[in-house]
Order: sequence, then structure tokens, then C-alpha cells
Amino acid sequence: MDTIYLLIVLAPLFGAIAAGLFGQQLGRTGAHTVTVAGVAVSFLLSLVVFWHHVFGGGGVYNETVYTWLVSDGIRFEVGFLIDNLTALMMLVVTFVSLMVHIYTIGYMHEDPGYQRFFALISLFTFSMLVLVMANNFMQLFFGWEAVGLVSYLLIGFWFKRPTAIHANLKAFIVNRVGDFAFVLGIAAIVFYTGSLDYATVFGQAEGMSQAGISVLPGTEWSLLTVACILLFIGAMAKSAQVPLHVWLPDSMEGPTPISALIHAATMVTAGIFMVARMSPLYEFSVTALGFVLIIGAVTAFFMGLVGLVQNDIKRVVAYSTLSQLGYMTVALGASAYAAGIFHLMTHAFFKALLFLAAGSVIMAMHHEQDIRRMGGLRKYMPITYATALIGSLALIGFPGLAGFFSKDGIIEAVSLSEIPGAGIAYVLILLGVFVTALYTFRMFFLVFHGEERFRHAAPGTDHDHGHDHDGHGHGLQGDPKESPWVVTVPLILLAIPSVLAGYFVGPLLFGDFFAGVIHVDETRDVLARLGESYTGVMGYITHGLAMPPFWLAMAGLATAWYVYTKRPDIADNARRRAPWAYDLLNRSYGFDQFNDVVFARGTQRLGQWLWRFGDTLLIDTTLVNGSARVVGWASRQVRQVQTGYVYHYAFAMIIGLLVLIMAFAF
Amino acid sequence: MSFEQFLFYFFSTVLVGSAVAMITVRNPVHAALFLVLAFFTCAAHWIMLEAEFLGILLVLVYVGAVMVLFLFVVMMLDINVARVREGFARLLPVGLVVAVGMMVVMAMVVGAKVFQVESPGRADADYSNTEAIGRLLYTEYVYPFEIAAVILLVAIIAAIVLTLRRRRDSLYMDPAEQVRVQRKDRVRLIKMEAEKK
Amino acid sequence: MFADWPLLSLVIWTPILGGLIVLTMGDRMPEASRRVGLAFAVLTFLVSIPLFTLFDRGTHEMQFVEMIPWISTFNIHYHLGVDGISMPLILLTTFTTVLVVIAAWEVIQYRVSQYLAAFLVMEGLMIGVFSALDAVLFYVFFEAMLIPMFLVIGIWGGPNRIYATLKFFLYTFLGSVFLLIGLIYLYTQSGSFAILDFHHLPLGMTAQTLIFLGMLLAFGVKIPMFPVHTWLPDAHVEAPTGGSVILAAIMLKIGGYGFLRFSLPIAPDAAMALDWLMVTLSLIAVVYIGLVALMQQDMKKLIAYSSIAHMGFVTLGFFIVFMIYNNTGSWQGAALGISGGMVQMISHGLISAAMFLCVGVLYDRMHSRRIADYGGVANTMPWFAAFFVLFAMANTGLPGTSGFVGEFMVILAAFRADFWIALLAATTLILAAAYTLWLVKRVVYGEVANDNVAGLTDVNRREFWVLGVLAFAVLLLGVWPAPLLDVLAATVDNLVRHIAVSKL
Amino acid sequence: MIPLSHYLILGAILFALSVTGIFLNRKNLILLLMCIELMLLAVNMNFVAFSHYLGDLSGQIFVFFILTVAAAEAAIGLAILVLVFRNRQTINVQDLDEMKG
Amino acid sequence: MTFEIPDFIPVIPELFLLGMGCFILVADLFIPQARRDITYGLAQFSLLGALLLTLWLAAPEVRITMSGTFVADPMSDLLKSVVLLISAVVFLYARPYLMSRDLYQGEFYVLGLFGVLGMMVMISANSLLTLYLGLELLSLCLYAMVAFNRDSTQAAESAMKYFVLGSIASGVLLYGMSMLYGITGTLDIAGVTAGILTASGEFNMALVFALAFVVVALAFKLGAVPFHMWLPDVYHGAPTPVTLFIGTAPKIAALAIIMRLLVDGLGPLHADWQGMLLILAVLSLAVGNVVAIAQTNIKRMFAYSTISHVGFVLLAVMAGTTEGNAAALFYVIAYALMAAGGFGMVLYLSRQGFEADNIQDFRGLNERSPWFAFIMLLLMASMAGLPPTLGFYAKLAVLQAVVQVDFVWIAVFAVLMSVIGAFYYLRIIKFMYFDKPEDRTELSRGMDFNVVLSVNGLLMLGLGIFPGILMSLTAAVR
Repeated sequence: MDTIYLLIVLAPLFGAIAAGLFGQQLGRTGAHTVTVAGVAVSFLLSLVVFWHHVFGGGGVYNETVYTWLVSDGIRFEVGFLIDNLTALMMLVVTFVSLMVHIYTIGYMHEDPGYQRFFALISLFTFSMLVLVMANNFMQLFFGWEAVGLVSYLLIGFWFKRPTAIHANLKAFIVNRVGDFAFVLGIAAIVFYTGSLDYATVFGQAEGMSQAGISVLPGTEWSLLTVACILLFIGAMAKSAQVPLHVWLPDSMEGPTPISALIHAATMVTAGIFMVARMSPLYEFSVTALGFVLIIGAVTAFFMGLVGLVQNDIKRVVAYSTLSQLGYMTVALGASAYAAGIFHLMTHAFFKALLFLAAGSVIMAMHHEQDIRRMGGLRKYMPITYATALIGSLALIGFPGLAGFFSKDGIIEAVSLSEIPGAGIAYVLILLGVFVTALYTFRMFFLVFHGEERFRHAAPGTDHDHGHDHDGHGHGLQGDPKESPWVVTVPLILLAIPSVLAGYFVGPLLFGDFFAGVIHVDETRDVLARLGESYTGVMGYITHGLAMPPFWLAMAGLATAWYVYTKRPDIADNARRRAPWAYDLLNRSYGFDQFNDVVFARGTQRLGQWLWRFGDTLLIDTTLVNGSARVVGWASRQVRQVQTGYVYHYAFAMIIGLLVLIMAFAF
Repeated sequence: MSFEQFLFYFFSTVLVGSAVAMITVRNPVHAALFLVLAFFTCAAHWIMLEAEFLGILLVLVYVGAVMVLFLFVVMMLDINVARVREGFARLLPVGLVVAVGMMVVMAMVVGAKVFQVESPGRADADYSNTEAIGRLLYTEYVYPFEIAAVILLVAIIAAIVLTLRRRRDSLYMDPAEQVRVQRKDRVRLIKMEAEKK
Repeated sequence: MFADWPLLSLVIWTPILGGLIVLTMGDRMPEASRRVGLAFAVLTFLVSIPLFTLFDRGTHEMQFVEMIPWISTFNIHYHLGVDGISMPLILLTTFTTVLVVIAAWEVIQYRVSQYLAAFLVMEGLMIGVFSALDAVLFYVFFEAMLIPMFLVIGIWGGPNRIYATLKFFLYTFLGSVFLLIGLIYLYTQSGSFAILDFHHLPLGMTAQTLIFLGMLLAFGVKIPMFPVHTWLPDAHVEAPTGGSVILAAIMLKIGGYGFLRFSLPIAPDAAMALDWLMVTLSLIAVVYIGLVALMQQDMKKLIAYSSIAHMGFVTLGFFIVFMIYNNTGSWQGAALGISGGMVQMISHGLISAAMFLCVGVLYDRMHSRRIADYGGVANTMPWFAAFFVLFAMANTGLPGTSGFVGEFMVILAAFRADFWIALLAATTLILAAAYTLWLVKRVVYGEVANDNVAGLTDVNRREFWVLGVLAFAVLLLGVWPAPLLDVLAATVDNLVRHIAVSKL
Repeated sequence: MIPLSHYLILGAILFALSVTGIFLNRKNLILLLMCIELMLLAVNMNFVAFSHYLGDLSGQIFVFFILTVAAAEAAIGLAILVLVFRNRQTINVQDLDEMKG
Repeated sequence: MTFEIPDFIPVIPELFLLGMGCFILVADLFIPQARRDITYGLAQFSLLGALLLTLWLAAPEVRITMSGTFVADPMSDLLKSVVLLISAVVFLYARPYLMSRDLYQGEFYVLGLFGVLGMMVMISANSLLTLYLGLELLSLCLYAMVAFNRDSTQAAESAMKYFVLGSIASGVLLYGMSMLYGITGTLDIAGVTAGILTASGEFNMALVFALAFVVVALAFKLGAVPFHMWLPDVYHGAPTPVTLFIGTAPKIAALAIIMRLLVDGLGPLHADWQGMLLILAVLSLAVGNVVAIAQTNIKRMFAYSTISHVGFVLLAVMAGTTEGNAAALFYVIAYALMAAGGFGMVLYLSRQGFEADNIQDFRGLNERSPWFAFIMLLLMASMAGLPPTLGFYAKLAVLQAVVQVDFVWIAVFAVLMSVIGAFYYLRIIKFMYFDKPEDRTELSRGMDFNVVLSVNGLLMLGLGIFPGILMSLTAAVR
């Protein structure tokens, strides 16, 4: 198997290097062929691996590939840990990646950076695989940062756009804030266990929870709690949880396939994956779990609200992603790791689908992204319409579709959870269901139904990107066209799991799929309690129909239908009635502004002050040049003593003589 | 007070007085003369100390040669006397402080008890100071003596080098040059083309 | 076949000889000077390779030792040898010099032979610093190196070069004279100038403290530590590209090397007593300098400040060991910190060299180092942009590049000492990303800022290979640092054992 | 009888006076030279006195040489003086300040 | 009283030099101006002959002759050789300057030779008397040489200052000697030492009193603060070749008499003169280095730099140990070589009507003559005490001696001051390398000049790489 694992990882890397370094020689076709082939190989082999592990009874594979370095008895290694969780993640990653690769062929068709783009998404696939296949913290961090790097490069793919390069810088730095804590978390773990290896570390988790660390003087906290929270802060940045979520909406400046692959399906879920992977650690710290839970719930609800007021199609989906990531996080906090992972998987499919569909729409609208300038696209883009509908329904948790199973599982699990804060979290995510449905179908109706607003150039609004990579203006000539097959095929292929993935709910949530991988303390094993009443998929669906989430979702859908197709004035009224609320949401609670003023400018001002005052004035001018000036001044002064008059010279000699006599003879 | 003591104090008073006068008078000629007086009294002291040869030498060499040289230079340079004393009064306090201070410090050391020894007594009547010095000078001290000779030689050379002026600007005739002169030095024949009319 | 050659002498004297030969060639045939200079640089590099291949990784003893009496009056020997700490630095030196010589190829047109000679001589002297085992020999190399650098900055530097080079020289000189006094004191105590004898010399606390402080001044200026760092930005800004590269890549390392070779083993108790000072200064370097770097308007200055911050990590790794011991009661983790510092030095050698070369590439075209004069370079120089982003990422300590290895190790070690120290150290992840990527954003990305940028041409073949080789090295070290750590391990372990024993 | 210290004090007074004379005199270089002669005289006084009280002739020999040297010195000193005067038409000590600092 | 004819063998070099001096004096009268090279050749012959004789007669044992007034020992052999060698170099450097300024006269060489003779007498002095006479012989020659350029007001002024202050110093020295004589009853230096050891405690104050006078006089000869004030003016005003002469060999002779009189003769009073020298050394280091910074005239700058170097020498002497003495000798020899080279460079740049005594005159030398810029670089590095040049080892030896006697803080002070000092040496390097030349006159001197100056500069490096040779020599003679 070793070779297969290596091949899975290296095939995309090879594609990336080939397309990246030799893109010029390969040409466009060559570049996409080689990268698609690489990812396809990965995908197929991942299937094999999945089959081998899940059905073939292959045990857990945990081997070292090579020793990165050894220092002070700590082995830093690169190796693979392949179990059911990894296999599942590999499958999801390579599948979505493959779809996005194919889609990109159409989407980026005209872009001059075509080869570069393929190189980068292949590189991303490689990085993500390194991350999920890691068997140690070092490699985890390796992949963790590598996906961050690719994300940075891809957000800034259109590097001429000021907004894009602002967004990528922001994304990287916010991620770095998370990584900062993440590294400290790893350090805390290494501090206690002296090892980076998962297995070793997990083995010592209990002892670590007993160990204390004094972070603030006079306090003694559990080292494990500190480590888990630190690791989770890392996850918060990567998985865009409040308050480190600010980069994700801006990251929509990147090309749409990226938004689908990185900022919806895979990279942002790395945090979820990480926490699930670390479940043996988190289970020893209720405090950390509570923290996770609250952060997740807050994200799930409040980011969803912001989605209501967005007009950029991708931003709507982005805020939806934020919200859904919040759901996953909530699941983790409630110790329902399997539910989190399950939602991760289903979300990967339908959210990638939604993004790609959005991309398809954008292409048809010639890179117009404002939903207020769309409408009535249903008849022009049937496939996109259908797939987008499936995606939307899956997203709001329509029974029978993938999202329903996973989201319901989470909500149920939280309702059973007894972790502090679970009550509030439950209320928040329940409300979140309504909000999700509302914003999803607001977008859906505005885009595909109603008036064909793209026909008349809309008045310029706050939304204005310089789409200089295509020469088209805003006014659209002719009818929108359905996208080519390279775009629609991935949509269809993604729609399939968006419908069907939910049916694995049995083994994944309540079965032993994650046995031996995810550890849950028995007292908190909400999924097991939930599983007691699980009778099968149909039973689950019928049960779900009777639960509040379904009705809330339906209410949201209905509201959206009423407001955005029948009575558009309601929305405007609401906006006029409560301008403060609209404003608050529109500015997404002012996080950006706050960061900008306090962190960005504050740091700059501090740096400027330290430089001007500390370095330049205090050290350089005062101390360094000052001492030079003092010497120069002394030189000029002492020079005056040398008057040129011989009697002064003689006088100095005599005084010197007298001083010596007086000092030594008496 | 014995006669010897009287002589000592007398000569000492004159010596110190002339020394003070020398550094305070405004006219350099007077100063030189006071210095001569100091030399004389000093010579007297030395003779009292049985250094007859040196006493004589001091008078002969110093008064007779060196001081004359001084006077000669003073006259030759013809300095404006009036200007010489400007600012003297202003400096006097400082000078006094330093002079007195120095005297006190030195006197404290050399006047200490260890130096208050009595004279070893007079030498025999047939003892010749000059002969004794001469004997030593040309035997044990022949090396320093030679060096002293070189020093004098250097002084001569230096004095000549520094002061002898070969006046290039004065007009004088060199017969040798006149004899050596040749025609080409004096006459130059130039060929010129005849002017065309 | 090389085993019994006097390899270290060869590595030291080959470039010096080469330098003298180039110098005598004069300015009449610059092209030939370049070729000869390159030949000697390459030859030196080749000669230095056996140091790596023949190096015995199992021992901490000095290897390739050469010892000849030199000044018998003071019991001074021409005593050379390397261990795991010095050998990688020698390789770094020989490697970097080759690149510097190539990088100067078309750029330096004024007094080519003197330029090359200065660098070759400097190379020999720097290798001498790393391989000297006699304190006077060390000091001689240590100081002698200043003169060529002084000239390099002064002759081929920018407009304010004279201020910068004088500042550089006097700063360094001021620091090093205290080292000299310390060494002489040690000589009077031990009767020998052998550094290894100093290591085993018992010393009282006062003597140790004073010696430690003296050495701190010397090496602290060199490395440089806050608050004696201000020469570096000026020197870097004014120096020609090659000068900046050597300065950043190697000269700064001499400070770090000095801490390991002198301060720690000679005055371990003083180091222990003063570790709070060292750690504080290191953290100031990381945080304060990081913030200062953020606001620089000059590319070279920014990179210079980033160098200081990175060197803060080195000193942190070196001096955290005592705090680890105080906190945990064991020396576990000490070797991690010291090795981390060492790796950071090597890595910074490569990365800073690359960064300065990148700036050099731009400067050669635009004759400006002001960030504001650039923008959208990626449009006209895609390959350059790729390199620049890669090195910038390495500078931020991205895993997979060499910049990550040392930082990671040091943070892991620092956590053993104290949570807050680790926390402050880890802020470099954010700060480095902020100042480096902001630089990238302003220089590389965006619309073509002006006509000058529009007229830029991408890297030529020479530049491509120089940067490419560095990129390869940076990535190799980032992906597989084990060979370097293997070399370090025995020596660092021994060092930890040594400093664990009090000298009092 | 007169103790040795009397002569020594006399020498000291002369020495101090000569020194005082040197820095008090700001106008005339010749006076400076004379003061130097006086200084040597003070030294000689010491030597002769010691020589007498020690009963050792070498002191007097020394004085002999000092006198010789002093004469030579005076010659050179005056030669330089003449040179100064020729170059500047003055022997004012205060005017000798072209070089300073 | 019996008198034995003294052994003249050890004195042969001095006699040779004396004879040659007189011969040249006479011979020069018959040599026309155009053939003045003959005088020059004879002078060089005398110096080199004396050098060879000195080397030939050098022996490891102490030879006292001339009724105990003369001593030859390894130290005197070494120092005389160096003095003769450096004087020869000085004559060589001086020639083009003298030729271009109408100063190319036999008397220069005669006075120079007699000055060298004075130094040799000083070095070999074994009695207070010979010591004094040697000193005076040297001083008188130097006074005359300073004023040698008779048309220069500066030269006359500096000669006058030098003369007045030098005479005062002589007087002070004599006063000290008279006290020593009075206390110990002898002029013989060894006798003085013995006398001090046997003198009763009551003489203590008088001895220290005498010591103070001696120290002041010696400090004056070396140029230690506050007895240094003649030095800048004399260096400045004297013709450059004379400055070169004053700045080199006499320092060695001055150190020799310090060794003879202070270290050996007054060794029992070490505790007292250690303190005195310490004060002088510290002051010299501070004043010399600090004031040099503000100078624009290179000769003046060298003068202050000399003062700072004197500080180092005094530090070494102050230590009072064998190592200290050796270090002082090493330092002073190294210094003489550096100073010779430094002034040699000034002479290299000067030409008729152009003194090149401004620091700015070194501007852009690297463009005019890269080789001699490099030589000057070595010289300046050596003066600043940068390895691997000779000056570094000189400082190293001194610092080692100082640290050995536990004056660590003084050593720290000394190096701090040398950092300040480094600045003005660097300034010259700066002018040579970093600035563009204003004056592009062709620079060329005779072959001999170029070769010797090059060797002089390279010696800084050569002896820097192999300092053991000179170091063991100086260590052996002490």
C-alpha cells in the first residue's frame, strides 16, 4: 500500500510541478491534461484505498515515510496515517478536486494564467492530502500552512486587482494568527509528550489532562485544555470561525473554482477534520469542547444573518459556508465528531456544487456577480438551474437530500448534549436553519426567477470590481447561454453525491465507521444515544419531518419565495425600517472595520512609532550619533587647550609635575 | 651667625633677588645683566662649596661668553621695550601662586630633616679641585667628554646652518664664471629670410 | 583521498590567494578577473565539500584539526578544526560566495578586480573565523574581515555609504574589543589561547559575568541584537547587493557562532544568570523589530530588519536552554533550542541571501530600493515574481522551506521554558507574514505602477540560476533538514552536557 | 655651619623662579632662554652642593657637562631665535601661535 | 687611582658613526650641489655600516665598558639596529622631498647622523651622565633639523617651541637626576638602584620627588599628556622628513632610556611610578585619540595619534613585568615602523610646492595609485590596531601585560579609546577609497623609494601574519 499512498500524494504534486515550471512548454492543453491526470490518479487510488479500508477490512496504516529530522530525542517525521477518517477525507478531497479541475478547463478558458492556475490547484490537492494523511503534528502543520499558501496564491490569482491582493494578504495573515496559536498548541503537546506522533500523543492524553500549566501567574490550568484551545484557535482561522472568519468573504476575490474547492469544500474544513482527528485529546477537556461549541454556534447563526444582506452571489455562498462551518464546529463541540465529519462531507459536495453553479452563472453573465442584476436565468441555463436547486435544497436540509441528514444529526446531537453552553447553541443553530433557508432561496430566486434584470444596465452600486481580465462591459448583449460540458458535467457529478451522500448516515453517524478513530467519552456520546433510536434511513427522514428544523427550513424557504418573487418591497421596507440592523449586517458586525483600525493601523502606527522614536531617535540619533557627536565636541573642546602659546605648554608641564609630586610624594 | 653663614645668606639674597629681578624687569638688557649678577653670586656659592674650578668656569664661560652672546642678540634684534611688559600685572597673581606653591612643595622635600646634614669639612690645603676634576675627566669620563665635544660640534653646525645666509640676491661677480663664458652664451645668430618687396 | 589533506587551510587560503591574484590583475581586464574570481570561488566550494562528506557525525570532537605553533611568546597556535556547529557555516560561506561572484557579473563595472578580491579575501577570512580554534587566530580573522567589508560598502555602496560603512565598522569594532579583553583575561588565567582550553577553565562568577558581557557586546553587535542593531539597516541599505548578501548570510552568523563557541561554553554560569537578559533582548528583536520592519519604505531596510528579527530567534534558541532547565528541571529540550537556532542561522543565510539578491535584481534595473517606486512587477517579471514570492514565503517561515525548521524547533523549545516566551516568539509567524507579504503585495502584485516597471525585463539566465540554486537549497533544507541535524547533533548534545555543569 | 638643605632650598627657589619666569613672560623669547639658563643654574647648585656634602666629585663633573651643554644649547637657541626674528620680525612669545589646536 | 684603558669594541658602531659624521661634514664641503647624492650615499653607508657593525658585535651577554658609563646588551643591540635601520629608511624617504625644496644639503645628513649617534648613546647609557648627554645630543640635532627649512615661519616657530619646552624638560630631568645623585651618591644607574635599595626610609619622599621629575622629563620625550603639547606643533611645523625622523627613531631611544632609568634604575620605586605612568597613559590615550579626530592636517593628526600610541607604550611599561617591558619594546618598534610608513606616504604624495599634509590630499588615492593606497590602507589598519596587521599584535601584547597585572578596567579603557582612534584612521581610508581625486598629478618617486615604502607597508601585513619573529626578539631582550 505504501506505493499507492505515496502515489496519491505525489501525483498531484507532479502535475503541479509540470504545469508550474514547464507550463510554457506544455501549453494550455498539456497543462490541464497533466494536472487532471494527476488528480484523477489520486482520485482513483483514493477510491481503491477507501474500498480497501472500509470494505476490504484493511487495518489502520500508520507508517513513516522518512525522517524529517531528529533532534533532542524528538523525531520529526513525515508519514501516513490511513484509517477510515483519512480514507473518507481523501475521497472527498480528490473527488471535489477532480471536479474542480475539470470545471476549470471551461471556467478559466480565457485566462492568461491558465497553466499557473492548474499548477496551483494541483499543488493545493497535494497539500490537502498531506494534511489529511498526516500521522503527526509536524506534517499536519506542514499541510496546514501549505494549503494556506496555495489559498493565498489563488485568492491573489488575479494579482492586478487591488481587492484581490488585499484579500489574499488578509487571508494569509488571519490564517497566520490561527497558526500562531496552532504552533503553540503543538508546542504544548510536545512539551508534555515529547513526541509529535499522533499515536504516542493520544496515548498520553489522559496524563496530559492532569498536568497543569501556569499561563497567568497564580492560575493552574490543565495543559491539555490549553493545548486544545490553542489548536482550535488554529482551526478557527482555517475554518473561518468568529472572530477569525473575516478573511473568508474577501477570499471570494479568487476565481470561482477556488472558492468551490478551497474556500468551501476542502481547506476550510481542515479545522473540522483536525479537531475530529484530535478527538482523543478534546474528549479530556470539557472546557475546550464548550469553547468549540459556543464559537461554532455563534458562527453558525450570526454569519448566516449576514448572508441575508449580501448581493454578490459568491459572497452569499461564502457566508453560507461560514454558517455551515459553524454547524460542523458545533457538532465537534457536542462531541458528535462523526456528525461534524458527515456534514463536512455532504457540505463539500453541495457547497462545491453551489459554488460551481454560481460560477456557471457568473460565466453566463460575463463575470457579473451582483444578484440584483440577474434574474430569470432558469430558462437559459436549465442544467445549472437544476443542479443549483439540488444544492440549495441540500443546503437548507430538505429531507432526503444530503444536507438534511447531516444537519439534522448535528441539531439532534446538540439537543442531547450536556456540555455547558449547549442550550444556547441549540437555540442558535435552530434559528440558523431558518436563516439558511431564507438567504439560500433569496439568492436562488433572485438569480433564477423573476425579472431579467441583466437586460438593463443596473445603476452602479457599492459593488464594483475591475474585471479587467475580460474586455466585456456590464451591459449584456444577447441571451445568457448555458455553460459548456466541462462546466456542467462536474455540476451533475457533484449533484449526485449531494443527493445521495446522506444515505450513509447509518454507518457514519451511528455505526462503527469511525470506531478506533474518533474517541468519544461515553458520558458525552450523544450520537450513540441518538443511534439508539435509529432505525434506518427512512425512519430518520420521517423522524426529521416531525422535528423543528424541517419546519423552520420550510418557513425560511416560503418567506424567501414570498418576499423575493412576490413582494420585493418587503425587503426594502425592512431595510428602511431598521437601517441600523441592515447596516450592522452589511458591515458584518464591523469586524473588518475593527481589525482595520485596531490591528492593521494600530500595528502600523506602533511600528512607525517604534521605528521613529525607538530606532531612529533614541538609539541612532541619541546614542549612536550622539556619542559620536560627544566625542567630536570633546575633541573640539580639548583642542582649545592646545593654544599655540609656548607659556601655556610650559604651564601645563609644570602643573603636571606639581600634581605628580603632590599625588605621590606626600 | 658665623661669617660663613653671613656670606651664604648674603649671596643667597643677592642671587634670589637678581633672579626675581631678571624675570620681572621689562628691559631684556637689564634682565641679562641681572642674570650675570646671578651667575656671579652663584659662582661665589660654588667656591664656598669648594668647587673652585666650576665657579671660575661659570664666570668665564657663562658670563664671558654665553651672556655676551645673549646681549649681542638682544642688541641685534632691537626689540621694542615698551611692549614687553603688557599684561604682566594681570598674570602676576597666577605666577605668584604657582611660584610660591612650587617653592613650598620643593622646599618641603629638600628641606626635610634627612637633608639637614652638616658639611663634611674642608679639604686639605694642597687639594686642587681643578686637578681632581681634570684627572677624572680625561680618564673615567672620557666617553662623556667625547660626547660633549660632539654636542658642541653639533651646536656649531646648527648655528651656522640656521643663521648663515647665502644671499642669492646680492650682486657680486664671479671671475671664474666670467672666464668660462663662451660665445654661444652671449650671442645668438638668427637666420632670417630676406624680405620680399 | 582528501582525508589527510589540510582541508581547512586549503579552504581558507584558496580564496585569499585567489583574491590576491585577482587584485593583481587590475582593472584592465575585467572579464578575465571575473572568470578567475569565479574559478577560485568554485574551487573553494569544491574543496569545502569533503568537509561535509568526510565529516564524522558520531563525535563532538574537533575534526580536520591542524595545529602549528604560531606565536610562541604567547602560546598561540595556528589551530584549526571544525565540529558540527562550524562545518555547516563554512559550507554556507563557500556556497554563498560563489553566488555572490556570479551575481556581480554584469552588475559591477567599477573596479571589478578589487570588488572580487574583497569578496574572495573576505570569504577566506570568514571561513577562518569558523574554523579557528585559537582565540587570537579567531580574533584576527574576526576583525580582519571588517576591512574588506568596510571597503565593499564604502566603494561600491549607495549614496549614504560612508556614514553606513563607518557606522558598521565602528559598531562592530567597538563590540569586538571587549571580546579581546575577555580573551586576554582568559589567557592570563589559562596560559593558553586555545578555545577548547577556555571551555574547561574554571572561572568565578564575577569573571564569568564580565567575560560574558564583553562577548555579548562583540557577538551581540555582530548578530545583531537589540539595541545594538542599528548599524545593520544602514549597512544593508548602502551596501552593494553582494555586500548585503555576505553581510546577511554569513557575517551575522558569526555572532551566533560566537555565542555557541565562546559565550555559552566559557561562561555557562553567567549565561544562566543573565539568560533573562538574553531572552528579553531576543524577544524584543522578534516583536519590536518585527513591528519596525513593517513600516520600512526601503526594501533592503525591510529585509535588514527582518534579518534582525530572525536573528532574535537564533539567540532565543541559544539562551532559552537555561530557562528550560529552570522550568522543567531537566535539560531535555535544550538541544532542540540550540539546534533550532543553528538551523535558523543556516536557513536565514540562504533566505536573506536570496532576498537581497532579489532586491538586487530589481535595483539593477530600476536603481531604486523604494517600495513606492514599484508595483505590479509580476506583470513584467513573472519568473522573478515567482522567486520573490517563494523566498518571501520562506522568510515568513512557511513549512516546506528552510525558514520553518528553525523557527518551529525554537518555538517548541521555548514552550518548555515558558508559555509567554513561546507566545511572544510565535508572534513572528504573524509579524513576518505581515511585513514580508505586505512587501510582496506592494512590489510584486497590483497593476503596473509606472512606466519604469512596465519597461522591466525578466531575470536573465545568470540571475535565474543564482536564484534557482538558492530556491532549491531553501526547499531542500525545508523538506529534508535531517542531514543538517545529523551533523549538528553530536556537537550540540555535547554543548548541552558541557553547559549543564557549573564552572564555579 | 650651613646644612645641605639650605643649598637645596636655594636651588629649589631658583628652579621655581625660573619656571615662573617662563610662563610669566609672554613677550620676549630671549627672556625665555635666560630663564632656561637660570633653571640649569638651579640644577647645578644642587649638584655642586650634593657633590660637596657627599665628598664625591662626579657631581661636579656632571655640572661641568651641564655647563657645556648649556652653552651649546644657548647657541642653538639663539640661532633659532634669530631665525624666528628673520621670518617674522618679532620675538614676541604671543606671536608664536600659528600652529595650535 | 688607577685607570684602565677601556674596552672599545662594544663602542665601535658609535665610533664608526661619529667618524663618518665628521668625515661627511668635511667631505660635503667639497661636493658640489649637483653631486649631493654622494653625501646621501655616504650617510646611508654610515648608517648601514653601523648597523652591520652592531649586528656583528651583538652578543647575548651584557658588556659594560667606558668606566661603567656605557652598556651594550641584547636590548641595546636590538634597539640600535632598529634605530639605524629606520633612520636609513627615513633618509631614503626624505631625499625626494629635500631635493625638490632646496634643502638637499650635507648638513641635514650630518645632523641626522649625529642625532642617530645621540640615540645610540641613549640606548647604551649606563650612567645618568651619558644618558643626559645622549639625550641632549639628540635633542640639539632635532632642534636644528626642525628649523632646517630656514624660510619657513612655521618651522622656526615649531623649532622655538620645541627648543624651549625641550630645555625645560632637560632641566626637569637634571633636577631629578641631581636629587637621585644626592640620595645615592653616584651617577651610575646600577649604583642608583643599589643606593635606593639601601637608602633609609627617610629618603622615601625625596626619592619619589626625584622620581616625579624624572618621569615628567621622560614623559615629555615620549610625548605623554600633559607633557605632549610640543608634539603636535613640532610635527606640524617641521619639514615632513624631519617630522618623519622625530616621529620614529627617537621614540625608540626614549623608550630605551625609560627602560634604563625608570624600569631598571628606579625599579625599586615601581609602585610609585606605576601610578604616575598610569595617569599619564590614561590621559594620553584619551587626549590623543579624541583630539586627533578634529584634525585636518595629517601631520598633526599623526602627532595626536602618536600621543595615543605613547599611552599604550606607557601602559605596557606601567605593568612593570617582563611581559610588559617586552610589550613596550614591541609596541614602540611596531609604532616606529608604522609611523615611518605613514609619513613616507605623506612624502610620497608631496612634491615641489605641495606639502600633501592635508588629510584631504589623500582623496581618491585608490584611483591614482591603487598599490600605494593599499599600502596606506595597511599602515592605517596597523595604526588602528586591526588584525592581521602588526599594530594589532602590539596592542595585544600591551593589553595582555596590562590584564596580567589585573588592570582589566584600564585595558577596557584603552581599547575603548582605540575604537575612537580607529575612526580617524578610517577617515583616511575613506578619503583614499571612497572619494574621487581632485588632484590627478602623476605620482612617481624613485624606484628605491617605491620599493622601500612598499616593503614598509607590506611589513605591517608580513609581521602581522608572522608576528612571532619580532615578538620573540623583544621578549628575549627583556
